[in-house]
Amino acid sequence: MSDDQAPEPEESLFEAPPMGEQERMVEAILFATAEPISLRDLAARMPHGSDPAEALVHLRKRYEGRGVNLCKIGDAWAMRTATDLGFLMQRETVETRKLSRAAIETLAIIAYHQPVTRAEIEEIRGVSVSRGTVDQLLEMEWIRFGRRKMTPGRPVTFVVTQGFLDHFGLENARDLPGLKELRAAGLLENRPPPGAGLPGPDEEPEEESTEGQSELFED
Amino acid sequence: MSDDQAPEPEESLFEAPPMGEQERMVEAILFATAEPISLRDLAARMPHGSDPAEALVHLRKRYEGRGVNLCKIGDAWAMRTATDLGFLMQRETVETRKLSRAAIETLAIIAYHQPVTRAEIEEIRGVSVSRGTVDQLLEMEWIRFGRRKMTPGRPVTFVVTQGFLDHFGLENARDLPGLKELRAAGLLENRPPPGAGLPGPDEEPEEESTEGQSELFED
Amino acid sequence: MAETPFEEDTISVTERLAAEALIIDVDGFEGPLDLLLTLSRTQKVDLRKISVLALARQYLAFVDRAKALRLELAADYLVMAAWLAFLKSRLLLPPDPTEEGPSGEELAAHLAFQLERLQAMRDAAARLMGRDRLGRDFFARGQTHEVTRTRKIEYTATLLDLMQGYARIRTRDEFRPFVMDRDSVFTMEQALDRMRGLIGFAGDWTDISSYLPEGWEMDPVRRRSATAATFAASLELVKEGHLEIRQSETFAPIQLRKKDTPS
Repeated sequence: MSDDQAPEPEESLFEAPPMGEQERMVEAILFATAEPISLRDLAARMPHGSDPAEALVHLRKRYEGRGVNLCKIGDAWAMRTATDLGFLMQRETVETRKLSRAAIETLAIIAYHQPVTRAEIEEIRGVSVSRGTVDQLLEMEWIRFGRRKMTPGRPVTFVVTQGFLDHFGLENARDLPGLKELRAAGLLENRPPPGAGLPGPDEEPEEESTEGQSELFED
Repeated sequence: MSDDQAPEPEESLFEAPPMGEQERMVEAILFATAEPISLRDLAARMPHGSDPAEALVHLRKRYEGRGVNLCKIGDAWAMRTATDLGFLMQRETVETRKLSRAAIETLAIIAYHQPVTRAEIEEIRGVSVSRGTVDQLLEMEWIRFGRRKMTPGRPVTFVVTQGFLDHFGLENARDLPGLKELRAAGLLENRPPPGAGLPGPDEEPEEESTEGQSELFED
Repeated sequence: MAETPFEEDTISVTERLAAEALIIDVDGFEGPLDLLLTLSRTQKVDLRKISVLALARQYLAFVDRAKALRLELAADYLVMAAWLAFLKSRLLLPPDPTEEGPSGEELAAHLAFQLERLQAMRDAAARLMGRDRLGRDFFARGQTHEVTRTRKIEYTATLLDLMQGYARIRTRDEFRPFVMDRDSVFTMEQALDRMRGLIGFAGDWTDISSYLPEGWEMDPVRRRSATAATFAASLELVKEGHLEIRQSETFAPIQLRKKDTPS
């Protein structure tokens, strides 16, 4: 990142471009790529002293209600066509690989329960997760490894990616449909079976998973 | 989406969508298509009775002076980055190549075993590590020098960088899955023959790496 | 819930047909929990108000019928059947205060929770997949910008590459019956270093064995490694024009001599 700025400091030490210009720059950069671009990358590409965050606020307003919209995806930004115009775009439609029911459910469980371990996914689905399923979701870059859980064995966890958010038009994992209701109904808890696991007082799993999520939803 | 379309053709025989809508449609189509698109193709994709020529006039005006402009190329239309902003696009020309197998293996060993010396890497890979490989990884800023080892000769060690973690979407090198987890995820095709046995407790790779790393991540 | 002991006889024809369809289709289920969820739908009540006792009966009846039809049920279906039979007895008998562990009601509540949670995740998955999706309902920029003015090569690798690379190395280790003993390996680089220091003195034809490093001649393993490395190093030096090499016949001693006019 830092090395890219090398040629610019000479001019940019003096003054950042006016906000109107910055807005144009952000617009041009976002139009040029299909992938979402993070605020940090925007800043790195714009002249020193620019404030892409503010430029994005203006730009988003400008594209409100247009055929193309400015979308926030995680902490990145991208231009996407308005969803009501999809019918015009048959020719651009990409056939996505058909996901199996197991893969779809696994994906949903990861999205709603993240960070979640393989054992927890199996507990919810009542069957073991097949090798290919996780592999496929990793390959599609819809899930990735999250932090290890601080429980015995320190198992790896899975979380969803920016690519997942982008694909499903979500600004944030908080915007998952029905998330609040599910949480209110206690259905995102990882309740251990009574008596069976006998989790010691120091490794209460449901404590952790709620913690993980509340942490996720604070920012 | 698809069910919303059904009633529309009926109406559209009578009346084209309002011009504002047509402008949105042209905007979305031009944005999403890979090639410049002719007036005739536009008309063919829009609801019956639409007037893309007029919509283009409005759209062109709307994009005047913006970061992206509507351009006529031959008898087709396309959105193009404003010519004065071309300098922002230089980063788009980055050519990506797959990292060589030797480099990936070296990188993997550093990630799993850090801090690790060159001799240790060679021991694990079973072949010598070429200077070019390490140099390349250093240059990419995916690895850096760690502390010297307190063994004879005080060899330098290698560790992975924040840039590495960012690229691979890891919060922490400790979150890399261990061997058992790799196998569970189907990433290890080969199962050891019965009798070859699992790695003994003293050479459990993930255990080992965490130990080495905890030191690294304390400071 | 008024359960009659004859409930299996009183089920209607349609219910019987539905149950048989379930049996024929048992491969279509993803395990006992999935089957229980399907069975629970026949109760036509909110999952929160489900009768676990009735469900246990349904499931056990299902397993009995599968046995009658001589269908092979996977082990986990039978494990679930055994557990549900246990649960059923707990629910029916008055609680024994001396018995330890969770009560039948607690176990039933947990099963109901599991079913409700699985159903909730299925609904969530369906809603997720029903959302407007990139590449189907909304689209990214089709014409990405390409300029060929500055070219920078950037090497990339995915996490999968990395993990597979590591897995490759580690599995190779697992297969290796012994660990390479570095102490007994004399590398060609080492041999070259040694030879370069010695050839200055080799005016006359000398047997190659005299160039072996000290202490490497006795142990056969070490001698083999040292011989191979020394021989390879000799060839390298011949190629560089520092050395001449000869062998009078097959298996005869190999002899070395300094070349007088090194280029």
